Amino acid sequence: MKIKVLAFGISKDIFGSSSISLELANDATVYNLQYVLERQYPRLQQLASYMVAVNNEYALPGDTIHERDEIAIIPPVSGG
Amino acid sequence: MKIKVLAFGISKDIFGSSSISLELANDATVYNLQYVLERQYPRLQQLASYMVAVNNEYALPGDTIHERDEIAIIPPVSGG
Amino acid sequence: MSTQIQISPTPLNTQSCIDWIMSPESGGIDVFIGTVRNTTKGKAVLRLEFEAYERMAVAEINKIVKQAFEQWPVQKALVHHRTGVLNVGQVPVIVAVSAAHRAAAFEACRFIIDTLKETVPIWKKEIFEDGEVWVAAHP
Amino acid sequence: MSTQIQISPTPLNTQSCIDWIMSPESGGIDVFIGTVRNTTKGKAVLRLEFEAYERMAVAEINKIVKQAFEQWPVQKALVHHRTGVLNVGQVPVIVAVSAAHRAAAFEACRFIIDTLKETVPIWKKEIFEDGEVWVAAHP
Repeated sequence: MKIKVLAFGISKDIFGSSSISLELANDATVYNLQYVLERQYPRLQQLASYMVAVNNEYALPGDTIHERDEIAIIPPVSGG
Repeated sequence: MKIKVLAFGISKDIFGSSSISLELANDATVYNLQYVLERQYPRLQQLASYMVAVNNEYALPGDTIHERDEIAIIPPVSGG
Repeated sequence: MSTQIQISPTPLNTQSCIDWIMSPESGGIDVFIGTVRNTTKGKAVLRLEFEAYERMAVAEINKIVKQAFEQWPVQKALVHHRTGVLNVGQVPVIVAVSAAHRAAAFEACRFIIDTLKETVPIWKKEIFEDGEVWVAAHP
Repeated sequence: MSTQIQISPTPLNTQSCIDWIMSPESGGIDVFIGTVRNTTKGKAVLRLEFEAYERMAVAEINKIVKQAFEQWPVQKALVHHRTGVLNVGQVPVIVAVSAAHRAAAFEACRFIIDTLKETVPIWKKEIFEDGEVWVAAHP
């Protein structure tokens, strides 16, 4: 399946774009997504940490991703 | 010596005035002042507590009162 | 140590307090606004009346603010207290503290209002439909 | 549970936040105002840029505010967060909480801003004379 990944803050700089498209297996997990992204964008691994959000909620590595889910990369937050 | 005692809040109601004059011995202490006041105004003893201020500072029972000191009765405070 | 302490019968102005407390060195400002509540212990309050022993109250607030500056790395502190008759919803007190970091602003602001309520010679009378009472006067 | 949560690029208005949070049921209001500080770790800051994942940020702030209402007897809570470019002295965030008694207002306000800074997807870039950096991005 093809999924779209939103990027914010430094992850937008790393991707060079505010969203990218990725090809993932149909039963892919958040962990699988991170593996693919980190191979393609090694600078992600240099972050202090980062989370993945699925449909506006923080997701766990084992969570499954479905087509049309809204996926976002959440680098360390620093609002306020 | 003759001293003037300022009253605020409920102590003003008890004295029926925002200040009263008292005759005290020349070496009188805060404790002596309280004794005289409480005989003259027994309702002072029904307060939850009260303090005496001398020259804008909380005073202790043993502190000596001098002529022309600014004396005030401070019933339980409730500002804010 | 930059402070502004006022006790006055004129209505308090929140915006001018905030304008005074803000500065380019600050990262966080905490503002406490006391307001006149329409009930106390379940009983309807019509209005409050505040009386202050002004000279001593200013001196005591100065002491509290000085202690706050000694205990926390704060930049500015403001205390405005109103006297006279206040209706429900009106503001008897504003405390504002600015600091480089928010923890100091929160803790110093809380310390100032908590201590003010314990030691500063200001008195509040609650006025009800059927009478009035000096708060905390009796056991 | 009365809440007002906004994320927007328009300048924040402290007075309108305070007007909204005040009510006849309240006795105490705590307001936290974040401001852009002119230095960070001793280095001069020219300006800040804030970016938000708005939908999720609003959802996360809602969760935090809901937790605050569960933990403390508070009446109203407001969170306004700014996005875009802010100069020194400008206000990126306002948190305001009203309650019958001040302890709840202070504690809930502090909880909301502390948790917001940990979990809400908003990012800050510091812009210096000689470069810029996304805050907290790297170890």
